[in-house]
Amino acid sequence: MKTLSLIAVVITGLLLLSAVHDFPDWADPESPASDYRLSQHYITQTFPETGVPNMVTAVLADYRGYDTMFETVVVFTAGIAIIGLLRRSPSSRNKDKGKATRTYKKKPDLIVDTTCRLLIPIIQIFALYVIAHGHHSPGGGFQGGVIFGASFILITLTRDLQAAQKWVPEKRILNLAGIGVLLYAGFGFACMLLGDNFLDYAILHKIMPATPTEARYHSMLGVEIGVAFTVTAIMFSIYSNLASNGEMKETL
Amino acid sequence: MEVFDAISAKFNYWIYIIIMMIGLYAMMSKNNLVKKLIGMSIFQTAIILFYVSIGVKEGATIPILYHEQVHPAHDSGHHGSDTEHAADEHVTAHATDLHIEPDQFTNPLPHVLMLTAIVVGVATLGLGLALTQKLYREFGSIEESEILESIKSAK
Amino acid sequence: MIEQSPAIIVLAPFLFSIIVAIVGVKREGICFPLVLLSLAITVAASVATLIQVVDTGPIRYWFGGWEPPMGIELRVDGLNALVALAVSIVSLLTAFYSKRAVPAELPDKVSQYYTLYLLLVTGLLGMVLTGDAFNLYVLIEISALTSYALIGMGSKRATLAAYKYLIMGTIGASFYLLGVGYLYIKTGSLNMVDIQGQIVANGLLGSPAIIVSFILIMVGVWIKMAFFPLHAWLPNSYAYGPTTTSALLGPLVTKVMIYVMIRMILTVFSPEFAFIELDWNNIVVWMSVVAILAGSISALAQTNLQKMLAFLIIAEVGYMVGGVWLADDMGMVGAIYHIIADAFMTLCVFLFAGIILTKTGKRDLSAMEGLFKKMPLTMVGFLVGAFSLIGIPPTAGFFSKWYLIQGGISSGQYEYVVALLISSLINAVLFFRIIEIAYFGTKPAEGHGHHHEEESAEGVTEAPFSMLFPLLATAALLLGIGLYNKEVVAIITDFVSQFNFGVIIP
Amino acid sequence: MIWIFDLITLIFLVITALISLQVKDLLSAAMVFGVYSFLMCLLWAGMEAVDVAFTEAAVGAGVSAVFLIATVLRTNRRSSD
Repeated sequence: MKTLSLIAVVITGLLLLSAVHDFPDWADPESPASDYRLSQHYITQTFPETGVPNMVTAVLADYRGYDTMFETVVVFTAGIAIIGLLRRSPSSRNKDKGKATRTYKKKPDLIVDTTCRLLIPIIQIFALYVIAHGHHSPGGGFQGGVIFGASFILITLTRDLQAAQKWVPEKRILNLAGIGVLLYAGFGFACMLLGDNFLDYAILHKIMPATPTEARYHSMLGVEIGVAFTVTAIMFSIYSNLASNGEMKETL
Repeated sequence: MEVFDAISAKFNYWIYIIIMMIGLYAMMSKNNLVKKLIGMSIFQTAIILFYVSIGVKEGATIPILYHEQVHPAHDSGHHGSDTEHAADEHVTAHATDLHIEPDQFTNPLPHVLMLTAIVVGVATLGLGLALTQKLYREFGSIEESEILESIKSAK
Repeated sequence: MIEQSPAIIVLAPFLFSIIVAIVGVKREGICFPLVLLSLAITVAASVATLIQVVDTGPIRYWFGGWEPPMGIELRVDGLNALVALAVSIVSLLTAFYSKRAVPAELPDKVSQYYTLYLLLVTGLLGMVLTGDAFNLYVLIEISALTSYALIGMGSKRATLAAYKYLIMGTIGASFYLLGVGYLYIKTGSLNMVDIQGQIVANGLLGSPAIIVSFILIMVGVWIKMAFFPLHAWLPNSYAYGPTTTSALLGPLVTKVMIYVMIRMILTVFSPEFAFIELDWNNIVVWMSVVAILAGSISALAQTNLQKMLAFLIIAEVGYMVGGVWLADDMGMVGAIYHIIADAFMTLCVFLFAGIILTKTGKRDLSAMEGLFKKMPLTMVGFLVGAFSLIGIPPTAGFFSKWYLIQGGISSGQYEYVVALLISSLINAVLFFRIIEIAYFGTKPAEGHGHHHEEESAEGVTEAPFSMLFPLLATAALLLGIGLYNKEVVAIITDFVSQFNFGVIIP
Repeated sequence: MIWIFDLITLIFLVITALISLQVKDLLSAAMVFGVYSFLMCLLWAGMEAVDVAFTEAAVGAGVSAVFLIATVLRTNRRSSD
């Protein structure tokens, strides 16, 4: 098996290498990818068309918004899939010959506890800043959502899962995640109901007190918040399922 | 110096291939299920590295407009007091005489694509780890050969 | 609303999957009606789209109102519309079947299962309709992630199969992504039609990067469709997963990947490049011959019904890959027609296998003893599916093979024709063996077969309506597609005739 | 960007990738994988892909590594290869 995979890997590697000399030089401004009208359009027209200075956010949430909606769905899918695969009620555990019956964590160490008490609000505020400021600086719904989810993971690590579940109860996780995706899709369907194509935010100026360009700007903020909801909930859900082996009872 | 240039012009592409092959080999030949997943992540990040390398442009900066381009100096003083509507007129009015040089900024498209690819990568990794835990729960091992053996002996 | 129909095809199952996820946790009973409703909307939208395409030609739907290549578009032509209709009908029929099977097999996971089910359908339909190469990758991953989970929720063996599928599937999808990257570095575009335009405009047809990209995309797609040497993940995944999963994945995933291959060859790379510039037709057709024979012979060796059917899928994939690479318009028509026919015949036999497994609790062929008396209607449905797989007229399978053989003859690839005939013969042996067991019992020579059959099939009665209806509907559709093959082929020919397959290889 | 920095990071990437795949203790492998992701993040930040780098820092070096560690502690820490 090892030699076979080595042969396959070497063949693939040589195949890939054989095309490298055909590539444009690294960082060449004249390369087709940089020179083609697609990239030029994104760079020069994003701000006039959408009012968003961060081109990545604009392309992500507007020009290729359909892709990003499915990117959110990928996260959602992974969350549901992991719940479907791993989740089980703790009572079924007794059959597993009672191994690893760990007791709950003792009261956490004073230094760790205090540090986290101080850190977690800052992390969460930073996450909100990343979500809200994604139009002007690097960041956006996804990054902010991961950071927000990480703050709950930190609570779980320092205290235990019960402490974190006070903020995000297990019953609510799927609701939160679903609401995030629905919020994203809702912007799309609203555009459809108003008579334009799916995700064509400009038409929303009819129901928003805004011009078409502003409608695009604000709708993008809306969908980013939707992404953040989903990612926050699912990241925490994946971690708590993996760390508690699907029982949602005790963690590591 | 010419040889040197020829190497430095493409070495990014070479090293991405090396990293990718390391990952691919681990995915195919490792026996441990977690190791396979680490290999998978390395494989995927190597592809992301390739895409990001496509977007690099000599002498260009990050794809976010400068503050001065978005808010020209002459009206930055009373910008805050603008009403919503006037603000938009201001944006469109000044967008027409906005000069954005395409050479000034990196190509944003590969970045957008790779954000999606990173998300897909972490979703796949999470799902793979969940399957690993389920296998451990059912077979008591995370070594592929041991699992196959216990399937064989169960027959 | 009619101009929104292409988007509705994808969005209806998507929207309902989220609703099922939120609402279904508390009320499991509501999942099934919601799934049916959403898939019924999808079927209606697919029909509307197909009619529109036949009447007025290809439809383009711009998401966000951005003109391609800036935005993402759905581009629906005759090929898409037909495959999308087939996918939506198959998923609707499987949903009917799932009514009893899912609560029985996965008692406390109903809402998660149905959410993943609808997301898988969303992914597949999105793949069929999209006109953007990168968007296709995202949707491949959605359908892949859902199918890993849908398989992994099954028995112990299924978990391992799902893990292997995850590794193989990720390699395949990543190769596809890498291929798109190679296209992007040379053309700077992601829209399929626009990539083709750039390749032609910049004279890139012979460029090494484009050739490597073609190889990467083809290998990636072949892994995902289980083309012969790359098929290792398929048999166990389809044999040990929940029965609803097999009945959904078996007919759809491989066929949609074949659609992707056809779309890549015709729309992105152009047949001139794939068939004339590269001239690898002979190699690939020989590979498909090996795939057909290997799949059929391995199927012959199986005693597990689901596993046997899984190997038949591998043989069928060989038919279609070979048909496409005959580089002949007749072969292409046959391959496309076979995608649709094969989706329904695979559905038919997998539904049958699911019914047998739920009713008898056994996966062995011996479970079928005396079933003609016990469940006559089920067997009628199965017979139609089996005849179609063998290729007996007037079922759809006969006509698709007819076109494939014609393509093989007119392009001079006789080895393909021979492999096709041998494989049909093996299918006949396989299915007549099942029919024999079901009619006479395993040991017809012993004389007291009747007594034996009473024992083993005890308590087995006719399948419940929710399982029987999809089976019989599929059987009826197989006959219908067969009898109205002229109409279906007219749409396909209309699509294929816009491409130039150039010289016929002597 | 400074190409020396680029080259050194790339070489370290290859080294960390090899270490995380060769080390027999899975917990160390997960940690080294985190280092690998962080180096990748640095590299992308140097290539002006700030959004991608940000995401990789949050996802690759942060959440992925935590997921891996959670699984390793829930299953088996030793690896045969």
